[in-house]
Amino acid sequence: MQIAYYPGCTMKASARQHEDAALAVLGALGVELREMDEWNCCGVVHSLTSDNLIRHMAPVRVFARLREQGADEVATLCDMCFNTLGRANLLAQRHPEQIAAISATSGDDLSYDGGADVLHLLQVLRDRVGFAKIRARVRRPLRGLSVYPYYGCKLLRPAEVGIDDPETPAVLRDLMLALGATVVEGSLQTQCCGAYHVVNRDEVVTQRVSATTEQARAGGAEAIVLSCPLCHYNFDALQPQSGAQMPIFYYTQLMGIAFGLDPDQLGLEEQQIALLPLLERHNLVHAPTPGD
Amino acid sequence: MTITMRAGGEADELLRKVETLSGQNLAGCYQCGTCAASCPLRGSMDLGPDAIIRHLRFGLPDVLDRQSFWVCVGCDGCVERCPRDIDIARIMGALRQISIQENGDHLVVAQLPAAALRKLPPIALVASMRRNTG
Amino acid sequence: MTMTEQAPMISMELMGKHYSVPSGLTIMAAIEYAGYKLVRGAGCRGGFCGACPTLYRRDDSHRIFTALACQTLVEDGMCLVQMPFVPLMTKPYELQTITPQPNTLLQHFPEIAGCVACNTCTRSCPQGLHVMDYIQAALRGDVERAAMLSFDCISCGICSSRCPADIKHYAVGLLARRIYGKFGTPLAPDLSARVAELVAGHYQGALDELVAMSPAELRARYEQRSFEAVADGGETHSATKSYNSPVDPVDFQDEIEV
Amino acid sequence: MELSDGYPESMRESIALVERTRPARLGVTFPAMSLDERKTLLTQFHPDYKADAKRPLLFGPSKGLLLNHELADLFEARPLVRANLNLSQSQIDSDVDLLVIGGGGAGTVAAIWAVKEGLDPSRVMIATKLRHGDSNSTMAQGGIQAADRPQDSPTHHFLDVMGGGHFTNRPELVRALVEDAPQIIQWHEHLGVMYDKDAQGHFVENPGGGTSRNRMHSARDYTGLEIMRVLRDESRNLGIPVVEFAPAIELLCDEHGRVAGAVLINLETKRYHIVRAKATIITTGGLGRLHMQQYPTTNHYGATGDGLVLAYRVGAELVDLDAVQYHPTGAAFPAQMAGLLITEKVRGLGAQPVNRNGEQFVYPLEPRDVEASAFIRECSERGLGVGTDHGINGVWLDSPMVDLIHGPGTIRAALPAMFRMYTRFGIDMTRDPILVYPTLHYQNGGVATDEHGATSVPGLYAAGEVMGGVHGKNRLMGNSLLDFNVFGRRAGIAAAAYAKAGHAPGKLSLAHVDAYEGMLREANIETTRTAPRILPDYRGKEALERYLDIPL
Repeated sequence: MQIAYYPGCTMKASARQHEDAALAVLGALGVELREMDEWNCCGVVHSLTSDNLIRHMAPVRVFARLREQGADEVATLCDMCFNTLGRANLLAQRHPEQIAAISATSGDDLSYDGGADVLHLLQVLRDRVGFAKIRARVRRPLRGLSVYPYYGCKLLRPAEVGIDDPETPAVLRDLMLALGATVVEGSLQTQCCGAYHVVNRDEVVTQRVSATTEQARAGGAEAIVLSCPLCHYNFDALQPQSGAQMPIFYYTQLMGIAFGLDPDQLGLEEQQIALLPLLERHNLVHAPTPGD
Repeated sequence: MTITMRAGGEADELLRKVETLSGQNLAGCYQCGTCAASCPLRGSMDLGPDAIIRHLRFGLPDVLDRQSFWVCVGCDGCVERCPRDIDIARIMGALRQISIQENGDHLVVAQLPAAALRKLPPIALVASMRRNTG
Repeated sequence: MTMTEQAPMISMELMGKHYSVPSGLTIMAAIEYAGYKLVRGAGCRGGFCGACPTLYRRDDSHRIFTALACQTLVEDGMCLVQMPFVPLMTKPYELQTITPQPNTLLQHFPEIAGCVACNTCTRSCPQGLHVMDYIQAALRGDVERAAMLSFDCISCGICSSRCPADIKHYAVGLLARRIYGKFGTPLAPDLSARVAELVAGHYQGALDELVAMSPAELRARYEQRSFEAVADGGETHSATKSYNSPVDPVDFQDEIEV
Repeated sequence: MELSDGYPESMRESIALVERTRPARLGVTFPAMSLDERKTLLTQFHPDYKADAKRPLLFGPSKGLLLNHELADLFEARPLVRANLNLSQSQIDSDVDLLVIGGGGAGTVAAIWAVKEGLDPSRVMIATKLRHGDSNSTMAQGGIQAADRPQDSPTHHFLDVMGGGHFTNRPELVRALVEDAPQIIQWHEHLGVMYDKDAQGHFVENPGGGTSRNRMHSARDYTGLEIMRVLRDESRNLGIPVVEFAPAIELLCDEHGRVAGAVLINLETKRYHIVRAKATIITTGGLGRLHMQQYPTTNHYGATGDGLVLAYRVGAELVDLDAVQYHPTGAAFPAQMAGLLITEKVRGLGAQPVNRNGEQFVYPLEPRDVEASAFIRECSERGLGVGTDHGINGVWLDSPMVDLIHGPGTIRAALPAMFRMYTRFGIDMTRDPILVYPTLHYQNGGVATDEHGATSVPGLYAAGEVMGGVHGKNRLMGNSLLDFNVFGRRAGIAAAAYAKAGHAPGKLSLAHVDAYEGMLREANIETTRTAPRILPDYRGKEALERYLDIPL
């Protein structure tokens, strides 16, 4: 299986471990992501006001380039990119006149009809590969590892863009169960982490992160598993400010562990909060022997 | 009997602007408070989303001086749950944009500390600039 | 030049005034023909220094066009002005103390996060560079691509003057190239060996001898030189092996068609 | 004029001949000349040997030096300021340790090294006529020489330089040039200059005219631009103040005859600005814009030889100024490009010069003066040049050979500036040859200095193109970028040491201006000309005919 791939900026910066792990895991599943030749930042957030067309130019340009490069669907790992591209798709379908205006202003040909499919990697895994196949690929089940799936906002809302039920999502739970992990759930799984406030209002983020990790801990979880690179940064970098140290995994990293892949491919050391001690406790990676 | 509760003058102008930019009809809100109850960032706001709508409709002063619409990140939790199908995130977006147009940027990029910039995911900065600057 | 004297006259509007000038002149030559003595707005006069950025309109388009005055022919009906320069301020940095990280460019130029991908910079670049793409590469920390795509930049600043996000493109490209030049390519192995030899005084004696030689002795030595290209039977160092070749050459096709 | 892909039909006929002979020429190179053949050719055809083009300098320390009339005019001209200018303490606008006059390559390197040598950056000043970096340095395309490969050595480099200069060079300067070269490249590497390298880090090194080894380091064909913009960035980051659009119009001395700063002029307000400095470095570049013998030039707008006349007025000696370099390959077509530089790298990559009939007539990589003379001979005596309708004849440079030899895409990758420039005027140099003719390129000689850039006048240093001696009567390709780095650095270090040694200037004086006017009178030179020239004048004669100099 081969799918065009739009990484988004953060997969090349703070979330490189997610991309590394994803490519390794997909390799094991026979899926090839082919990165677009030339791409630009999607703009990260959907412009919410009616008169701000220039802010739609970035995602529309991504689609125009995708089409130029001969693709009709594109996969992404980043929840922000997924959401922004998905909402731009809706805009193109519902307001072709706005796309025409954007195209005319830009001086480039940005005509786009909203017809390309945007796939989140979790959709690829669930709907194309299938969790049954993933379960069959597991070599080292995550037995005994108790995780709290965290969805945040962009994977789920608005419902017309989201990949799962906005109130009671199941995709991460089902994936974790397929890997053999124990799942702890709670009411804060789908609540916002504070997002970009990390730039200059990080107390908002710290408060959200602290409440969520506390709920996870109280439910018996040892780790949080998530998808969004902004959530990941917030939980990993700001959690220590609230005194907690719960490991934060990308689901791709846990898939790689369960698949028995070389941990070096999974960027396990690139987090602020260490992942290896927990994995070692559950014998999911080989503990380094002294003098090694 | 119809009771129209609308302020005149500047406040009315603000309401009209918000409605135009957001594409939402604020009169549709029946003030059930579901949005405020759903909002994960309500604790950091100085006025709940329902109250923002109320203040706008009643033409109460100083709505643009509030912090709430800067706190809202558009997570769409309230939007999903609003029984009146009002896109509250767009109302907040409209207020941000009006404020930026009137008072300038809400974020001074040049003053962000280098240490933070060294680590931040690019998406955090891009999103923050898109929401806080013109 | 005889050609310009015979050339048909055309009309150009310079800073709001009409002038009749011979066709076939560059914009810069036309401005001088009209009687201006340039102080700002002229530098190398050969397309390398970026001193002559020019904005103009034409009656067949609503757009503003951009050009280097020394590299562009004046057209009938052109309405133009020269930009003296585009202000630039950057925070000082010490390249030696930089440890390249994915965010290094973002850290020095956080405003690149404001890029809306409008591509105005690319359209305005008189060098035909993919400016927006190198800013996007910078945003995601791809220093090599930013360096390669920006390499032919002459810092005229037109992109920066047109950018809705007020990005200092040419400064971003410069830092990307310096980081790539310093950290992105291996140090030249032969060079450090030769410098070590020189520091150790390896060539002192031979050079002392040459400096002391009479012109006649030198001529004799000179005539005896062996030539590498001949001795080696051809080129050993081909430019096509260049590590620093443009990954995405400028699309000149548009310019040829004009 | 009907053009087909950029060329008129008349030229297309000759291009067809070039195409016809091309397959047979591949791999067959015209033989190089012996030293005697070179000499004969030069004396017959090089513009420096043209009988009535020169006159001797009539006064001063270099009296008798033969100069082109255009250059002699510069010396036989009156100063722009009078000796009675008020120079009292209260009139001093800037008081610095080091004044660098000229913001091109040499000046920037000198300022950086003066700071590295311990001067406080805020006590250094770069004053420049145009913008910082607007200079011939920026326009240098082809490369920079340094003998850094195992099969090369500084001694090979030394011989090449001496031979290129017809053994007239000052050997101790040449020694400094070749000995420092590898360290300069290493410094650039350290600063992040993006030289062309292969995957292992080896530089891509090509031959140049008159070189026996491949030692031309390049950065595409924007070598000078790349070096200059990095140096400018480095100097800005060090916090060295730069005053733009403020050329020096006269040097200042103190009562001991030491140079002690300069009078600058703000080109926009015309307000003068007095700078007192413990040490002064002249890095004003060359003189192409004087258009010797009416030749077009490759030089930038400000290359009017100002530094030569400033230095001469305080008593500095001049050397080798009788020789001027005409670059063999200036663009001869189209008219809008006339005189612009076609980098020697084009020949370094294998393009052959051929005449109207598509025949080779000279070894492609002779030293520049020899190569240029051969082009002039082909177009004059032999009558085998290619005519254009703007009156310039030229010879073909068979550029499509580059891609044939090195593979398709080489021109675009290795010569983007050339390719871009021709494309702008409708010519595709990967498909068609380009027409070239010699163009005024380089000053060769200049202010005489020792190997540390010190002139014969205390407190005054010179570096870069304005300085003479290192290239003798003819510079080789790739040695000017090297020259401004080597001697900019040396002058910066030496001047910083001089300034630190406590040479606080005494009372400022312009007595040398009076003395110079006296020498003019004694030599019976009566003129209204003034110097320095500052900028050439290209205003249209129709406009000037109606020019009124009215007060505003």
